[in-house]
Amino acid sequence: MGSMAEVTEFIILGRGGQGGVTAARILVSAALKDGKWGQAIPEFGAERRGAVVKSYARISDKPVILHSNVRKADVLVVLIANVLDLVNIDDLMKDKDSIMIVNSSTPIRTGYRTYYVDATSISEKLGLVIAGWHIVSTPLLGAVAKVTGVVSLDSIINSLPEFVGRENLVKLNAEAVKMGYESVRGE
Amino acid sequence: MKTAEKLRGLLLSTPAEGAGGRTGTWRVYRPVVNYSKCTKCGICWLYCPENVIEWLEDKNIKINYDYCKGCGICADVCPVKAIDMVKEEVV
Amino acid sequence: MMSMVTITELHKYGRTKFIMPGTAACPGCPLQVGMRQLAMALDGKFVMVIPAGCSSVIPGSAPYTAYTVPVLHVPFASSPAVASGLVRAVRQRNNNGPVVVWAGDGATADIGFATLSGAAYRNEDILYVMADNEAYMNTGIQASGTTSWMAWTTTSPKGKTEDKKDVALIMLMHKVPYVATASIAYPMDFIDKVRRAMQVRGFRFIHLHSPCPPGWKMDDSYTIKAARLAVETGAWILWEYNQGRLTISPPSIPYKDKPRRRPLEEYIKIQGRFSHLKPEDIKLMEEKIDRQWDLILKLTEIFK
Amino acid sequence: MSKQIPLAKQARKVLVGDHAVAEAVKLARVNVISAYPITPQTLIVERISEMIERGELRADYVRVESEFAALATVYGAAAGGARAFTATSSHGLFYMYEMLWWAAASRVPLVMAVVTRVVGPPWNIHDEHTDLLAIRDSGWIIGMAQNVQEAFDMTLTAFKISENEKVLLPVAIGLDGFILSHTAEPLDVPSQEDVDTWLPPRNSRIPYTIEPGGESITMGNLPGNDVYHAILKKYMDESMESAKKVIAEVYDEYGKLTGRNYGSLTECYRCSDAKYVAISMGAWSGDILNAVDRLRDEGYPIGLLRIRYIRPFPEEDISGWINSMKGVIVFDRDYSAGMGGVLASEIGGFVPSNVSFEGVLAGLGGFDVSADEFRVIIREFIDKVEHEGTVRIRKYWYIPEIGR
Repeated sequence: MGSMAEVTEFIILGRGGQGGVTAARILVSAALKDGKWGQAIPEFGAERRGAVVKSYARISDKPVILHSNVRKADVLVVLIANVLDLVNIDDLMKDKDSIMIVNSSTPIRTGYRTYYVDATSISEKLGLVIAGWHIVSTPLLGAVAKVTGVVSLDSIINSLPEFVGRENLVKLNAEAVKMGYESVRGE
Repeated sequence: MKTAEKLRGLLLSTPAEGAGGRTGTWRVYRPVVNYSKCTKCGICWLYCPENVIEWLEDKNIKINYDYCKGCGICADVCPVKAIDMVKEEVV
Repeated sequence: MMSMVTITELHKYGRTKFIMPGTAACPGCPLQVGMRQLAMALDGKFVMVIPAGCSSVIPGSAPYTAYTVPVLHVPFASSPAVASGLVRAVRQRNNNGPVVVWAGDGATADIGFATLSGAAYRNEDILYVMADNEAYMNTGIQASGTTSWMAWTTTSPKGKTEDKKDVALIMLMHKVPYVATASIAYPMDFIDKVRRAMQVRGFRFIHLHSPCPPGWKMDDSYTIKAARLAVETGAWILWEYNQGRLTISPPSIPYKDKPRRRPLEEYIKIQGRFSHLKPEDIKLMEEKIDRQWDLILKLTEIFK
Repeated sequence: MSKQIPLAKQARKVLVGDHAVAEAVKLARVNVISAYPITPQTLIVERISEMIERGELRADYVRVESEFAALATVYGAAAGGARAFTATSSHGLFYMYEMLWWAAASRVPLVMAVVTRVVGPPWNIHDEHTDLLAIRDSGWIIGMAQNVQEAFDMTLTAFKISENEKVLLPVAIGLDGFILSHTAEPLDVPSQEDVDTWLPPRNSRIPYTIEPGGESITMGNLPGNDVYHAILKKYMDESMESAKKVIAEVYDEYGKLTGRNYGSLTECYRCSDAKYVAISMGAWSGDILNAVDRLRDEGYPIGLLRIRYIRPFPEEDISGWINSMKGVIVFDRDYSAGMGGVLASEIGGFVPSNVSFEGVLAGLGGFDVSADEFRVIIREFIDKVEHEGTVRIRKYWYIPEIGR
């Protein structure tokens, strides 16, 4: 058992099948490469593909001892903007300094520090559309690296082979991470 | 004593005669072989449920009355009716 | 095909105690007759996994046992699964000896049916002998899936209303390499079958008919007589399926012809469990037997 | 730390709890694995199947038709001399119930992971400890991990504990469904080489092997005298007592191998100067620990006693700590109908009458309890005791408001 440490808490909001769970795990692997600790918690229920799903991640300089859900985020990552209509954002954000990173082609006003990146277009451009689903998690992870600095761009890219099977897909996703990193914008 | 040894002593059983008791006392009828009729075919030995009939080297048969329960299968299967079931006398 | 066993060959076991005398079995117990035959077939070198049933009680009291091979007594429904694990372990250690499940009809046809089916479809390297005395005899004669139609038991006081579950045919449809029926009255046939089964790897099933004097309400000495009459009246058909081929076994061959079968009454009348049967019941029973013969003979045509 | 055993070469990986358990099974070179799918256990056996298919683990995986068969199969394998493993959850564990007792009283070594889950109805796949705790009378050694690293460590050490000649009892390792089973965390995994040195292959002769042509022994026929049964139960009890020492020794060795030092049956955090102690088991202990730290900052003299093994029951540890306390608060994520929290029920009997006590039933059905909620519950308990004197609340149902 150890004592409490400063933790950055993430909520990843998306629809079932969008890769929110994997995104949280990539974040943790990247944190490890940066010499940090972390934890990726999926939220499982009866929901199937398409339902609103939350995943959580904690990144810290010390081992994470908490196992409860992340109720309120330091960083809210939104994989598809239309889920914002289905939740009360104030319920999910820790405080006024909390950050939101949304997959959107246009700026979004939320009353919080909000960033946007057109992850859908990036995945389309790279052909990262698998079984009809756009891979939006990797461009968003690039954006997370840029905006928060909690994990590094290189570590995210270096973590991809652990999660992506084929080599060409690793390359394309790495490109997606970079494009997300470069194209994320403030409100 | 080690746990493993103690367990072996109580948890495990080893083969022994009379594990179900001295079952010869269950008997009401006693199989008696009429050796003059016996053809030494071994059929009684083959079907005896209790393994109390020995089919000796010379193919004669020998009944172990300590454990024979007196079921009478041997008499029933004997092709030449060389085994009689005789009522045990009350001693 | 290997030569058939003869009683002359078995003379070498004339003084071998495959079951130690002085067991807790009822007088005239068919299970001990069958188990001795099994042991002769396997030269006494095998292990048994035994679920709850008469055979858990028969060996007598711990720390002693009448059984002379290594035995694992296990819960009622578990024996095929336990044997599956056991056989994997012993094979990993390069021991190719037989792992035998010795189970009654309740453990096989009823409570353990799922584990039986699972082990069979996985084709586990097990010999499964179902010693069928046609009821839960150990708990005091309650009807099981293989109790005969119209047979009295304590849970079918007016006679069982359902037909006997045909476990051997169900096992055949699991596409295992070896399935046979056998009878304790035909030791040479049973021993041959065990030995032939041992030539095959995978799941092998033998349904061994085992008349029980107390359970069938008959004289202790009638065990073999009843088993033999079951075959001679055609009520119990001895057959063997070995890797694609299904044949009627030699003791049953004459009874393919109905006229050569003994009258069914001879089998019925020695059993108290059928004492309530009316002539029309016996006639119906005979029709069921005829239909079973038709089915088995058709199967011999299919599995030629 | 002793320098006798060189520290193992360890790789830091990120794994979900279920995969960490599978990793431990692989490193233990288990011979026979059998299981039936049930959420949230399934990831364990899926991963083990992959390991076998890829040739990373040489073992038989037996795809059985039920959990009952799964335990029967690994039990048979263990009786045949193999090192064996199974895993299950909730309804699956209950479907094994008869075999659990048979396996334990047969005294063969065996390891099982129990990914804890609610027992229905209604259907619910989330975390609760009721399933694991319902087997506590069966003769299994029962541990419960706090995090993914510990789930791995407990699984690996379980083989060494179970196979110890002084123990010879099966070991069940609990990990919280989803909260650990599906949560990815970094953990350090020793090399196969180092594990091989520390955990040699199972000695199949201990306590006995059932095999064709082997020793003519029978396990399980009726005893001639019922007293035999009582003696065997007493032996089981002695083995449970020995297990306390063996568990301590095994973790001591393991600590020297890995550098990870756990308490034995329990761990007490900030207890030495505490006047109050919270008691818990499993993953949420981390959240309670966080609450303890914050309460300490607020001036509350509270510690946390975390139960690692509930069987054998850590009586000495519990008595040792609670006798000197002013109050004890026990958190149960489980419920024994007609009684209350299982831990509270078991521990309650050891709490002196002058020590305040509260049993909190929380997180049932898997609902999330945050560190902040723990903080509030504990603080209210302490405040109550401080204001009202000794309180004895055996059951406090903590049930948050729900939207509908």
